Amino acid sequence: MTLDITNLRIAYPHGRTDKPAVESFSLSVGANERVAIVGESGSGKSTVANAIMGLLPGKASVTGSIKLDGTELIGLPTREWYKVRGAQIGYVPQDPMLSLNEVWTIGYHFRETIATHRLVPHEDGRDAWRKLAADRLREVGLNDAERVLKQYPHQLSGGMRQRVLIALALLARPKLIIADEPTSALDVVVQKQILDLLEDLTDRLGSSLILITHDLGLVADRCTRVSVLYRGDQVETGSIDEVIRAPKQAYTKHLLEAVPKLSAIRSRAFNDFKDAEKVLEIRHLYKEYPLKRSGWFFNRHGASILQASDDVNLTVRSGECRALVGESGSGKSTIAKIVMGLEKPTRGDVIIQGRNRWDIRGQELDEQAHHIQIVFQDPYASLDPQFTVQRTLLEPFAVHHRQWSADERYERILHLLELVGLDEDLLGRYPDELSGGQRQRVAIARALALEPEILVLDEAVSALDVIVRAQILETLRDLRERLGLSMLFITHDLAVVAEIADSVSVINHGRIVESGAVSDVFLNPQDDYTKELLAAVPGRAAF
Amino acid sequence: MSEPNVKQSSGRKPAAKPRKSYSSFGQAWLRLRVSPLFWISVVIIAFLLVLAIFPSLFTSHTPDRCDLGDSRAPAGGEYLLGADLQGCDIMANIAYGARASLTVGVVSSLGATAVGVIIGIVAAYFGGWVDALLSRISDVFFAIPLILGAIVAMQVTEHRNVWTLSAILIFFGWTNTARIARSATLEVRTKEYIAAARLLHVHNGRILLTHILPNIIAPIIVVATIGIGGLIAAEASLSYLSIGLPPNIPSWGKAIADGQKVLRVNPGIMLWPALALTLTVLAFISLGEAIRNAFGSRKDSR
Amino acid sequence: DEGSGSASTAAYNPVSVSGTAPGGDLIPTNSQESGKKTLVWQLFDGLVDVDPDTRTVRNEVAKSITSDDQQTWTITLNQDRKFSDGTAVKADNFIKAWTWGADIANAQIASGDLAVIKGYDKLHPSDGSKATATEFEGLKKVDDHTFTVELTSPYSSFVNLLTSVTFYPLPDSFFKDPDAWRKNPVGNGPYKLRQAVDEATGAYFDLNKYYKGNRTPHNTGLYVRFYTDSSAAYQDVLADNLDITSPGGADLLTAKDDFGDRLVEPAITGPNTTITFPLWDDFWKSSNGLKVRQAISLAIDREEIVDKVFNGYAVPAKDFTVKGLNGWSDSIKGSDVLEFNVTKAKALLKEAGGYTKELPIYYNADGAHKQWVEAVANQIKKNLGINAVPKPTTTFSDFLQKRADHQFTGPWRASEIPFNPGLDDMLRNVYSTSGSANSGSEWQSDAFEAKLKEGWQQKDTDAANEKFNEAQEILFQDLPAIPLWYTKIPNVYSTKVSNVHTNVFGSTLYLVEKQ
Amino acid sequence: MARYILSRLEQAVVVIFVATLLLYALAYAMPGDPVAALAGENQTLDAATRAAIAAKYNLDKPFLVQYALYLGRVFHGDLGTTFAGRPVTEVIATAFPVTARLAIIAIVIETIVGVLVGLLAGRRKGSGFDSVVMTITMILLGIPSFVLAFAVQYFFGVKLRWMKPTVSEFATWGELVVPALVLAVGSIAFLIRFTRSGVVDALNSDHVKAARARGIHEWRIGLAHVLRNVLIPIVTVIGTEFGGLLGGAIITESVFNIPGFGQQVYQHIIRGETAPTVSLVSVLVIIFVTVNLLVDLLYAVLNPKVRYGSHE
Ligand SMILES: Nc1ncnc2c1ncn2[C@@H]1O[C@H](COP(=O)(O)OP(=O)(O)OP(=O)(O)O)[C@@H](O)[C@H]1O
Ligand SMILES: Nc1ncnc2c1ncn2[C@@H]1O[C@H](COP(=O)(O)OP(=O)(O)OP(=O)(O)O)[C@@H](O)[C@H]1O
Ligand SMILES: [Mg+2]
Ligand SMILES: [Mg+2]
Repeated sequence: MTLDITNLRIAYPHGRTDKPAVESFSLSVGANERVAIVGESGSGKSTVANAIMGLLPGKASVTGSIKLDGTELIGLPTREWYKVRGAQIGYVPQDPMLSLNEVWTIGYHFRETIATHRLVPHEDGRDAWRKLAADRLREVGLNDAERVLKQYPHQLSGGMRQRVLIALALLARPKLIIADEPTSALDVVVQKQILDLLEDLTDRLGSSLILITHDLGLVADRCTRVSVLYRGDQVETGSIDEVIRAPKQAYTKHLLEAVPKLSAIRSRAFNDFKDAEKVLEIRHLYKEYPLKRSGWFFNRHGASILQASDDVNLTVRSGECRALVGESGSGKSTIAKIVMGLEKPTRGDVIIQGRNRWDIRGQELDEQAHHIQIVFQDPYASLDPQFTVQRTLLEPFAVHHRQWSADERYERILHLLELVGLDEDLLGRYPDELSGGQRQRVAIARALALEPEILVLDEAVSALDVIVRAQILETLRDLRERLGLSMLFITHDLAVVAEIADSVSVINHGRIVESGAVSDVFLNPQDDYTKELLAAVPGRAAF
Repeated sequence: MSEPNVKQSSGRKPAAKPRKSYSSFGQAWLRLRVSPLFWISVVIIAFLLVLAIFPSLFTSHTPDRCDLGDSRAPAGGEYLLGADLQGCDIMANIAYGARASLTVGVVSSLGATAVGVIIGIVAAYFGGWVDALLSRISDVFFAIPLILGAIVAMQVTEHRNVWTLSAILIFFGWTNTARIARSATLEVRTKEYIAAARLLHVHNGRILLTHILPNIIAPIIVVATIGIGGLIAAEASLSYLSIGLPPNIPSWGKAIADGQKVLRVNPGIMLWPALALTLTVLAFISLGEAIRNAFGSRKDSR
Repeated sequence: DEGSGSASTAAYNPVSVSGTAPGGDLIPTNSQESGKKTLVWQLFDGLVDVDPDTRTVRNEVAKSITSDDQQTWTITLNQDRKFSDGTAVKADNFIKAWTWGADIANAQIASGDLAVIKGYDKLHPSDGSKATATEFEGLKKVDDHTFTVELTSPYSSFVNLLTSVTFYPLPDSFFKDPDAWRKNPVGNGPYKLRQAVDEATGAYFDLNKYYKGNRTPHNTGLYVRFYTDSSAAYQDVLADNLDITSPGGADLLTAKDDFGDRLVEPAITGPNTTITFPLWDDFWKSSNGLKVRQAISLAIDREEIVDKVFNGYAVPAKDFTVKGLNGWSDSIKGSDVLEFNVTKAKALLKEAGGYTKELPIYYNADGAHKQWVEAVANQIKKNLGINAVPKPTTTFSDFLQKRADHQFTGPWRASEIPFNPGLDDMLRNVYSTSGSANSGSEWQSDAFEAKLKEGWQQKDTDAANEKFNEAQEILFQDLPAIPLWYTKIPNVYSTKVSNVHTNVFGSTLYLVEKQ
Repeated sequence: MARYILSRLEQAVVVIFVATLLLYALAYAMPGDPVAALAGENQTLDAATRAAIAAKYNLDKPFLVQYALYLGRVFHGDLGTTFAGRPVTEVIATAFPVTARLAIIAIVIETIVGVLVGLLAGRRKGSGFDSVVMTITMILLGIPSFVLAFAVQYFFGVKLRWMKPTVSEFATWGELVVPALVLAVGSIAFLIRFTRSGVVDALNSDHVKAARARGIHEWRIGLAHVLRNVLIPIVTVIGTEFGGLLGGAIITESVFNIPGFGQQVYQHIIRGETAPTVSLVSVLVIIFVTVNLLVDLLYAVLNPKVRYGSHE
């Protein structure tokens, strides 16, 4: 199998700028190859992936050539696409949250894909697909496959959905796999499992892989070749050895320098927050989700209950940045939602600045917005599709700083953009016209707008390239120093933890298994799970 | 807030030149301005408005000057479109009837939509007892079919005119929109961006107006603009049942109901006002389609 | 019970005819409304009825009806008449039926017809209190087949009045259990009900095998199908899906073209359409009011409306009764006010000092009156410059209520129907204080009443009619109502039937033949 | 869920109660003297008879007394008698099935045609098919139903004789197809447009894009990922249209002479028969409340988020 992309140029119409999103992009991928596309957030990586799949929005204009085994894909009629998509090319979309149909169970997604590509022979009976689906789910680390098949997308965690999408893409064992940030929501252990799988597929079955990622360690470990994008231009392309170990272009060098390192801990000074005031306290928190089997009208309550949070105790002190790490699906987002009051706990208390969360009402609730803000795990779903970036960012001011003039507000927005490294040009765009990383940064900017005292970040930097990420971490650190910002930082990226967090709690199956200062936990892990986690961090060899 | 001192990746100075930030509605307008469908419908509607405001520009006759001797006179000659059974000028009926028909159609559709949307959104957004109460109230009205309700209410009404008729049509007609708005809101309110807005403590009114409404407006516009034609036709149905507007207020509905009786012999008497009605329906539906596209084009453009 | 099989060997193939739901039981004294009458006419035979050919009153159940003083009448019955349940029709069946009908406790709608009989006020006190008698003082049984009727005053038209359904007999079974009878009515007419009337769809009639009268059916039965929209019935006849109907409204415009030969016009015209004035109103009671009324009447071009709105199925009115009655005259003194004369009209209006207010013309929108009321209003507007405005009430009941409450400030539409072929019937019913269907205008004239009384004392019909027409002269002088035209309601019929007639005083359906 | 249904049923009782009160008040306020109208065109009643008849139907009593008497009777299972002397229960028993048949045919046609054509048009937005469908629906939406009914009756019933111009007393399923079609035309056009609009939006969603990337066929995407997702608003619309169908049946029933419920309701309104009117319309109220409840329950079936969310 070979994929040949030559001179690809893709442009989205935008009022003022007619700079294309991707320009003169060329790449060829042969059998058994694992090619990485890396680059700045918004540089056009997803755009290239979409172009290969023929899934660009209608308004985008495409020129150049994309050939799959000699067949030109640009302008391929729909009928022909059926033979390509899913069968020959498997695609893992970047946004796991909206890429599953909310009204169907995960099982349905599998069944339909299996039926479409006739992956199980008819003779095997009506339920044969279930076995295949379950197998594939286990392959991606969803060991509770039977349960997952019966669940609806909204009942899964971000990482679980991402894995469901990976399993779906690999279902037909396609010759070419295009994975757009497939592990952005996955902890290192699971990430490793997935990458092993992908590697195995390319090695054993002769498939090829195009991996879009910002994790250079991962690229160095797993890929054979790499292409670097910067603002739509392909600045460098070549083998791993050439590009990663001996970069020629300034941008690539810059990129490599910015890679956060676990070893940063050693060189960092840690503040001690023992005496600081507790701004956020979670006490004996339990959250249970009943695992129902869905009937048509009546949901038969099965005996089983999913313990998403199991006696969670957690404290964030003033000025502290506490990281929360743990396996995908271990209950991190659940805690975040409960802290924000979006979910009711089954039992337990959340105390914010000395007040019980559910005692805060009226005027106080209004002020609450200044106290605590969140960046959701899925940036796209948390942006109103009808709002331009400018409106999204203006909204907090329209509510809380009404006395400000339009000029003041605008200046404030520009400042926020600056903080998250976004261009003023994006102000007029809608969420669906942004790249994944751009969306995430808009969400961060919004959360910072009111200068909250506590910030909950749920995988808030997962979609960002290392340079932008470094800038944002810098911003957060700065805010903490100047304004005493306290953070609950949910992430699976241990390097990020090392870089920004003061203390860390490790969660596994809804329980906090280990908690302490980052240096203590990372350098001297006690719990088995923590040890496993640390061992799985990719790119150790390279950096 | 003091200016944070952050390392800046680019040396660009924040230029304080606020650009106009358009609301969803403002943005929709920007897109509308370039929609041909929109302008076609606007031209037709403008024409209808002129017709309604200055009917005398279009005919030398008035609808109350009728000469039975000219009963069912053919088109052309003295009567541009012919004369009806009473010998009244059909063109005059249409021109002078435009005012009542358009008013009834537009006012009652707008009214019903406004009431329906408010009640539907509020019910779904707040849920709980508010939803129960509002939904049950709408059940009460929903249970009484529009035409039935109008039949009874029109009889009770002392002064029948376009306003009372519109009020009655609104009174019994808002529930459809309410239910559609409610179901759409139920869908939207679970979205994370609503949660995000709540966490910013955007107050409920603003959330309803800026987040929920623009995201459910597309189906509502379909319902509302189709409703304009439907309600003009409802007036015709009431006229057919002889409980529409009083005889001295000319309306298309009456003209159609009267003309229907002689449809087999003189189809023109009914067809002309029916054509006016169809044109109106067409214009408003096109307008709705254009507006819907403007709102929906967030997704449409993909 | 006995089926109809023995009466006819032919297969049941009923003549279908349009009707309207009766909306009530079929007790004759309760049946004044035309939908009901169509059914009651099939189900019952009266003492007398109107011969469809000669249009004169002929005997049916009665063998003879005689009187010397026009006040006490002796009625002898034919002895061979039976109800469809096989019981004989006797004097008691009439006496008891009339007594029952007059009793206020039974609240019979048409009981007013019985007021001519002595003793009615005891059975039916006008103040609404309970009856003070159980017997009808004026009714005396002589033997099983003879009884006498004493009237309150001489009334030579009594025989005409007896054609009314109010005077039909009721079988003994009715008095045993009126409710059971209501569900399954039994009469003495040419037909009997095949099954209970279905208010929503219609009524099937079988032949009454005991029937012995003049109206022996030429067919195997009837199906009266109920319609709410007369034009649906018209379409059905066009498509041979129904046998007979009376077109109304706009269907009249095409009836001749659509049916050609299969259309019969009545010999006696139907209702006299008028606009009637509220004479309780000071202005309309005044002499200027009279002049305005005359001006309005002169300003209406009846010919044109008859032509354009009714497509000729009406005749411009010449008097207050209807054309075709014995004694009808088109040249009663004062009837020139019914001519179309704009000059004279304008002069009269001027004499009256003009009329500047709005002139409402009331009508009920649930009947087919809109077109002509608008035409009349348009003509008044055009010819007199008076701002005449049609004012519909939604329903007839609303119309009646508003009229009764004196809420009308201008004329209203009315169609005055003759119930029998007597020239005096409409005059008495509509314009006399002794009538039961008063026009509502509250017009009263002693001279008019005296003329009628004079007429009723005559034994000779022609002499009586002369008096009645003199009474009409008084009506023309005061003009409480403006007669407009006599409606001619034709019948149209399908290709499956023949020998179709039309008669406003009774049913001619028994004559219809069906292949 | 069972508790939810139970509480909804409790609320339904209140709704029916309030609706009957409202209706009774409206019907009571209707002007006119129904007793006088009983006498027909040319006959006025004397006051004594009038009063006697009015007393028989409680028409002489004040509003609240009438309503209380009415309710009392209803609680004893007596829905009243019409002026014609028929028990209202009997009217319901004979007329309701007819209109139910009519409405069921109409709703089935409407659902199938409306959803299918709407889906196809939405899928091919901007195509020739789409334009033709959109134009036709616009015209259909501009034609009052009675005009269409009359035209269909004349052309197919009288001119071409493809059908009988009216429906027989039995109002069989077959006979009701054409009237039902006429009745549903406006709703069909509306549903087509509504479905199309939802389909156009849904086609652009991310999960559709993802499904396409998996190679799912367009027809399956149309059904499972587009239609299935816009089903909630469509079900809502079909539920609401059901009301319009029963209400609009008045005119259709009159033109095709269908012995249906709408006619009965209309006739009793026109005759000013308060109690029977209210009883009859209450049947409609009960139906709508039931339909509404079903629609709301369907939401839960159709939308797992509602099913598993806080809404239970
Ligand atoms: N539908 C669209 N309409 C207009 N512009 C778009 C659209 N989609 C993406 N863009 C723009 O095109 C550029 C490239 O976007 P793309 O999604 O390919 O970036 P990316 O490299 O995948 O970034 P990330 O790592 O943040 O996901 C970005 O500047 C983005 O704002
Ligand atoms: N609404 C729900 N109904 C049922 N189960 C749920 C629901 N929401 C979450 N869960 C389950 O709760 C568990 C924890 O989910 P959560 O989203 O908190 O995980 P997470 O730690 O954030 O994972 P990730 O890193 O993948 O985002 C998962 O097993 C998930 O399936
Ligand atoms: Mg991307
Ligand atoms: Mg999560």
